Amino acid sequence: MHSDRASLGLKIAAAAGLLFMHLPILLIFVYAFTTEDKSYQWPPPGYTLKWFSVTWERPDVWEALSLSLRVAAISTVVALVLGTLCAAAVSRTRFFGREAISLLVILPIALPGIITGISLRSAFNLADIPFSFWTIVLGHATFCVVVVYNNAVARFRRTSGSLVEASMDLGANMFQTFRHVILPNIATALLAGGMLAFALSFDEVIVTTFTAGQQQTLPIWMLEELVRPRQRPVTNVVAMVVVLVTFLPILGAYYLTRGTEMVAGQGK
Amino acid sequence: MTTAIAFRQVSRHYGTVRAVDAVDLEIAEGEFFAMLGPSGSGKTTCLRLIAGFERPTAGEVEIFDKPSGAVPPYRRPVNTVFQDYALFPHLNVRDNVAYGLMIAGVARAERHRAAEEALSMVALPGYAARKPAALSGGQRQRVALARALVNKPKVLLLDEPLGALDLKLREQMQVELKSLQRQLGITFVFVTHDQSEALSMADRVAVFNEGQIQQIGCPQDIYDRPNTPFVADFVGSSNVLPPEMVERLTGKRASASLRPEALRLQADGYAAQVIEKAFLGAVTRLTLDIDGQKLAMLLPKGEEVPEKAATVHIGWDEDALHLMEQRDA
Amino acid sequence: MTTAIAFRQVSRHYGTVRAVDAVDLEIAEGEFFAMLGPSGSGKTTCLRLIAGFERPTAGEVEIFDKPSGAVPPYRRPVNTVFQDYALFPHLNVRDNVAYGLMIAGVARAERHRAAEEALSMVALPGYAARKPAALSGGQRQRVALARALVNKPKVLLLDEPLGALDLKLREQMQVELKSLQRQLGITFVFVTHDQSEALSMADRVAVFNEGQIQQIGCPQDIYDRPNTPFVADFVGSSNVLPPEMVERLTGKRASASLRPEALRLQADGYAAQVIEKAFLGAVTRLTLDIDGQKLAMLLPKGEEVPEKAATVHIGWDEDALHLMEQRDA
Amino acid sequence: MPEVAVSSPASRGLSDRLSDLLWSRQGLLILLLILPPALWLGIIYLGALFALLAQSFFSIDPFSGLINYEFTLRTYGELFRAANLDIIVRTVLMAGCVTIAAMIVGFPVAYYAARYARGKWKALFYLGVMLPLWSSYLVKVYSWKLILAKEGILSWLFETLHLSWLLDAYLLLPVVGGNSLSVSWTGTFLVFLYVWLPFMILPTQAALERVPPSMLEASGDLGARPGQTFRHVLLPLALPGIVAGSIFTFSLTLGDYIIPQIVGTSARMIGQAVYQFQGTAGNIPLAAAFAVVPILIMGVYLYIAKRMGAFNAL
Amino acid sequence: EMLTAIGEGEGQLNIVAWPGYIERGETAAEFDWVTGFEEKTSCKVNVKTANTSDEMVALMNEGGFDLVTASGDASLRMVAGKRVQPVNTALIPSWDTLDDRLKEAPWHYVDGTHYGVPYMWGPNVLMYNTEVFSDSAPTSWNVVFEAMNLPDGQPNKGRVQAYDGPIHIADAALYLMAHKPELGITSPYELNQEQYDAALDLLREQRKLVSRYWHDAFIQIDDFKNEGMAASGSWPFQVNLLQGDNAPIASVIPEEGATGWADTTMMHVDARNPNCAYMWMEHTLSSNLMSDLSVWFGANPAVPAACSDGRGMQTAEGCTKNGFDDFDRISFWQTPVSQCESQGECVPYYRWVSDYIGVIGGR
Ligand SMILES: Nc1ncnc2c1ncn2[C@@H]1O[C@H](COP(=O)(O)OP(=O)(O)OP(=O)(O)O)[C@@H](O)[C@H]1O
Ligand SMILES: Nc1ncnc2c1ncn2[C@@H]1O[C@H](COP(=O)(O)OP(=O)(O)OP(=O)(O)O)[C@@H](O)[C@H]1O
Ligand SMILES: [Mg+2]
Ligand SMILES: [Mg+2]
Repeated sequence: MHSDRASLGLKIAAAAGLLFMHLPILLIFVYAFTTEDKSYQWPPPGYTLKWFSVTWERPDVWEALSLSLRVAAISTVVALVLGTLCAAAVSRTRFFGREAISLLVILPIALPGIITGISLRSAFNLADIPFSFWTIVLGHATFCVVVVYNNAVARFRRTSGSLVEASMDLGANMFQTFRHVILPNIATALLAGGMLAFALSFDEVIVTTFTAGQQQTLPIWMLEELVRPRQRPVTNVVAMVVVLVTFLPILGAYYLTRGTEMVAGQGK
Repeated sequence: MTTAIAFRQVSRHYGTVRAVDAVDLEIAEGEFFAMLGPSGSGKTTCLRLIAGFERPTAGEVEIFDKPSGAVPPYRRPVNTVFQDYALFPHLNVRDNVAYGLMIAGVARAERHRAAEEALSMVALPGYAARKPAALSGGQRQRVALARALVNKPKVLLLDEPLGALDLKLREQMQVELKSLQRQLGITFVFVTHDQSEALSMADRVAVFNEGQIQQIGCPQDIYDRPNTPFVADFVGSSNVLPPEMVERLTGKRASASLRPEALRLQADGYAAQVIEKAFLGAVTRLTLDIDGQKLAMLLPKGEEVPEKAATVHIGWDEDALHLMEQRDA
Repeated sequence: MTTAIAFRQVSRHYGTVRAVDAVDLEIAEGEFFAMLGPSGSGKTTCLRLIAGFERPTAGEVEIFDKPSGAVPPYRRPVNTVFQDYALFPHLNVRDNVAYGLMIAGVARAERHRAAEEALSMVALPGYAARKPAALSGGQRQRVALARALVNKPKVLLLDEPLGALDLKLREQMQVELKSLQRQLGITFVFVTHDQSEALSMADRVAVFNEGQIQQIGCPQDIYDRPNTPFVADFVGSSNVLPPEMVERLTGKRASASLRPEALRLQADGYAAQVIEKAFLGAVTRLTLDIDGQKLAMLLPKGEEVPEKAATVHIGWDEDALHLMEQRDA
Repeated sequence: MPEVAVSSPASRGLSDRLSDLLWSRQGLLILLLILPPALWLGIIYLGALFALLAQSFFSIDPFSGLINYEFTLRTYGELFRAANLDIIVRTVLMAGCVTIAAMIVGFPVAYYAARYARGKWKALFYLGVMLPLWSSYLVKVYSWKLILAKEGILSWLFETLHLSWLLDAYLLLPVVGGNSLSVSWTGTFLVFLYVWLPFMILPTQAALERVPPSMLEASGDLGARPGQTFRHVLLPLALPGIVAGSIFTFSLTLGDYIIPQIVGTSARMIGQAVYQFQGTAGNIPLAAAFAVVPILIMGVYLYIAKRMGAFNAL
Repeated sequence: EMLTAIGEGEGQLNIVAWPGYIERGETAAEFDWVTGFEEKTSCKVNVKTANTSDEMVALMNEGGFDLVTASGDASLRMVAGKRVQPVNTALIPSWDTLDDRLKEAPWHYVDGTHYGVPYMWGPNVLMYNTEVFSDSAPTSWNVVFEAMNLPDGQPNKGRVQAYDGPIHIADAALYLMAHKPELGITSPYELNQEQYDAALDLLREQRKLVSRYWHDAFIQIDDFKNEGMAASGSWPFQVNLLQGDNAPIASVIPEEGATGWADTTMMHVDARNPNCAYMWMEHTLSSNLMSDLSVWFGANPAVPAACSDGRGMQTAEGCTKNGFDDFDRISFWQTPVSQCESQGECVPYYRWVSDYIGVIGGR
């Protein structure tokens, strides 16, 4: 049946769905070029490129961007480590509480972010932990673990256990096996998971609002900027640049993971 | 003669499942040893106990007369060819084969040379740069073999290595494996559920059923003198005659096995009715009914094939009827 | 005799891959028809063309003398037993079997009764409530069969249905399938790469290679009078003698096939050297070297088995040497 | 042949010895693997969660806004006031509608991407779903405000097409209508749907991709028309993926406080209530009690999802 | 505990403030009263804006700030909650320049102790669209409370807004004070159950007119531009900004009077930068701040001289326009408490909070 053609109705529905997802983004792009800076007016009264240079010269953009990048990078690393460990443990054995662990991992993303945020904030207050870079990371890593975990656990499930045994059989100890067999085989899954985690962290507002104290990550900066506009198109420029800059990595990750899906699949 | 592998009352239970149950076994160095048995009879578990992926719940596996209890897989002089090959998908054929040597710290040039050598041993030179995904089943199997052989293990474990190949390729690989084993003098422990494979290749065969060894012996013994009805039935689909019938024929009350090829048309023999016939190429298999008992008979090519529902008269040599000890199968 | 299925110069190409290439074929109603061939020879593609999952790129598939071009799969009087069974994992065995009836709008009670009946036909009563995941391979295969049979199709397509079963179960299922087919009178189109399976079960066999039919005929014909070296080699591993050798023996220049079981020890025969021997139970297979040409020979049980490297003298009946038309294999 | 002793007493590296230890004590290995994530999630996350929940049993001094650390159920009593129940019902309804709509809108996209798109098209669909995920949530929400405003793009579009009467007629409808789309429930709903749609498509597509094509062929072979195949085979098999997606859409809607604040009728949703009680009102006990509501709802939801095998499809 | 001498500045200062209250020239370059302070004292000013009084209280309860510009409905709560500390007026040289009407105002002067320095005050004006009202200013709050046709012939339904904070109940009470004298309301912040219920009823009627409550000054500005809003209670701040954008907007204090805010700079009990805090408090009184802010925000300075002495942009007429002389027509925000002065038992603020959420939710 896969060789059949899709029906016209399906094609239209799918195209409409995609269109629905993209028109507002196009709008963001358009407003990055508008000449009107106080409010948004449709259609834009004129077009200009000046907001790009304005954005370039705004130190607060760079500060927020740099904070966001650092937070996302560190959170992703933490999530990669925790998620991989968890996936390894859960997929390799049937131990007591395995179910509980997988539920626990899913919980931070299954419960609304505001709950995670408030819980962490009140916990920080109770424990007298001042807000800092690390409190943001703490929040982000918590909900990023699940993305890495899901990707890794699926790959672990597909990578047959006999690969590990084959490696040990050929004389590699646990660490060598991890280095030479497990890691290369889950690498692309981790990459995909890591990318998602990074994206999730990079765009997070809800939890961050509660764990950031006075610092501004890029989304918080945007919230501030959107509500109290100085130069509204600047936020659009930032949003647009983020989309464009991430375009290639997303595509790259897609081709990377797709290629290895097939290789990993050969283990029957 | 050195004993390469010995099982001393080895059991491996999973909860209530007795995958391997009080098995005693000795495999001599240099032997080609086959483990034969139906699916789920514990063959793979035995191999895994030898390789060290599983630990016995009772008993002891000895490797070259030393207890292996605490020895991890990566320190056993044993290599495995896995049922699903377990080739590393991220490494090319050369690196797959050289993996064990890399781990052992052999220099790059040296191990590449050894890998090439092993590959030509399995008739796969020129495939070194391919990824496993680009190989056919038979080729993968041979890479898995080369990967194990390159480490010059003392014992090579093979878990149904030919299971996925088609008949033609399988027969060809059987011959190759056998001659490789002779040439290298390595102990082979070979798991299969295909009786003709076990019989044709092994020096000795252990027939497994439900975690226990039913019989150990050379192929001829297993085939001609099965210990139990299970062995008789499983190895070569022998006819198993029930004790009542045997009593009528010989006076002794015991089950007996009777090979289909031992039956022949014989004018003064027992009357039997043909209920099914199947042309198998070299022979024709008849299914006969003799006093309510079904018997299989192989008619060599050239003899005239009776029609379905016809009555034929059959007989067999006295000594073809092999009496068995009574044991549950 | 009605023609159930006819291929008229049917081709199915995928880009440059000629999966099926200008095939002509007629299958009579009520026939047990086997498609035999190595992996990738186009057998499955032929079945899919009949079932309607694929459309020919050229030619026409006729079903009961009607062109089937525009008929979707769900309107063809044809059911398929898939190679991987394709049981619906979310339905239990009963609902799987009753699926076709449910689609046809048969009332619940009625279709459950029919499902139970079909299940007992394949010897699986009492499994109705299980999910497919809880069945063994052989059981799944039988459920797939019941699921197809319950719809009383006019033609049943079976794609290597016994491929995953072990020998014992396979033989048993072969007998069952065969008797089921007789009993129901349904046309069976059976795909396999196991020659003994095809020979033992089918009324007629088509041997495929690279998308083309090499030979169609009854099992005896295929086995004894192969048209091409490919068929000779593939079906029963015949010895194929090269034209030069045949010329020396008979004077005619053509390839010829010679069955391993047609060879016999004969004091005044050709001298040959034993290079390999394998005990197969009922027979022993010798690999001989005769003037640099390898020949396989089956030695029946009872004859004395020569040692390796010994020289033996062999011969064969004149008519065992079957000359073939020259064609690329 | 290198002589490999069965157990060589020769000196070995640290990693070797550690490896031996881990091999002989598999339990230890698992423990080491599970310990860091369990500590992180179990202590930091669950700990924080319980700390929050514990506060729901305190109360707040109505005048100074300071927490009175004494056990009381008064806060829960407040939770059950009609105004608060309204908030809960309203939010759950919205989350349900958004989830269902996301299934309906997302399914064709996922289905097409999984079953028909090949090669370049497949990559395009992938990008098409991932890019919105990567573009700033806030900016997207604001761009919707522009689209939906009374003098926004949609009105402009309707006007250009001379269809303003249609929009006006719709806005006159009770409940879903309003002064303009951006201050109506329809607007809130649309923005939610838009923002969470990729979270529905991704798992649905993954689940659809896992359905072997032979299942669909088998169904067709047994006489089922494409529609029947969809209903009886494809949908049940893809369901875990859809349920997994719905966990996201449902939970995200349940807890969001930014969207209803920017687009909507000002009537509170749970997220806003929690945010307001916590942040602007400083009434942490009531915020905590409110937080219990989505936790309970998601608990039930997760339980059902788990029974349907959705966790494996997340 | 009260500081007795000002020492070296700590280098920074964290302030919670209303939006628009502390500008450093980002929005409009000419409005800057921070840069000078930072240069002079080396105290770097960090501002956290809060949109409602409740949010301010919550932020102060949480801590981490030195100062807050608290309105009357927040200040007493913080005093009672011991979140703010008494201020030593002796350390503020310009204290005497303060408006006498504010020096001992009850929202920061408790039991003979000063808990802050008055900052800025102003009315909650009725903002309206001049095109809709064809330049004849509305005279009563009824345009936002009662269903009617506006001068442009269209109904007001859907075209008015109200403040998204519980304190808006007081606006309703103020309206009732004028239109239902039989209820006997004397202060819109001190309502007994009956008066309170009447106010809520009025607000429920208003709910039918309001399509969205305003919560954030800038969102309200957007709404007046893009959503076709006609009238709403608002701050002069929004009026100024909209007029600055040439929007057809004006404002008025209607005949019923208006609620209003009078803000006080208060200092957190645990302020980490007390020296900078005192310097800032002095700065608020003595610099261009009062004057410029009163222009910027449309409010009145706590230092009367700032209206006329030219230290900033404000002029005497400007102050008059901002309602400097209307002090008595304004009911300043206070926190409603249950033991109220005018009558025995009043509905306390926490009830206001939850009931107002209910009203907005349509209950
Ligand atoms: N990890 C396990 N947990 C529980 N039972 C197991 C486990 N591994 C094997 N078994 C059970 O032990 C029995 C023997 O399994 P084993 O794999 O050794 O069979 P086998 O002879 O290799 O069969 P096959 O020919 O199918 O590979 C089976 O019943 C199997 O279900
Ligand atoms: N969808 C497809 N696209 C491209 N090539 C295909 C496709 N389907 C089949 N082929 C090719 O067509 C040829 C015949 O395939 P087919 O599946 O019919 O073989 P088969 O005889 O059934 O083999 P097997 O015994 O391995 O199942 C193969 O070379 C295969 O790679
Ligand atoms: Mg096995
Ligand atoms: Mg096939």
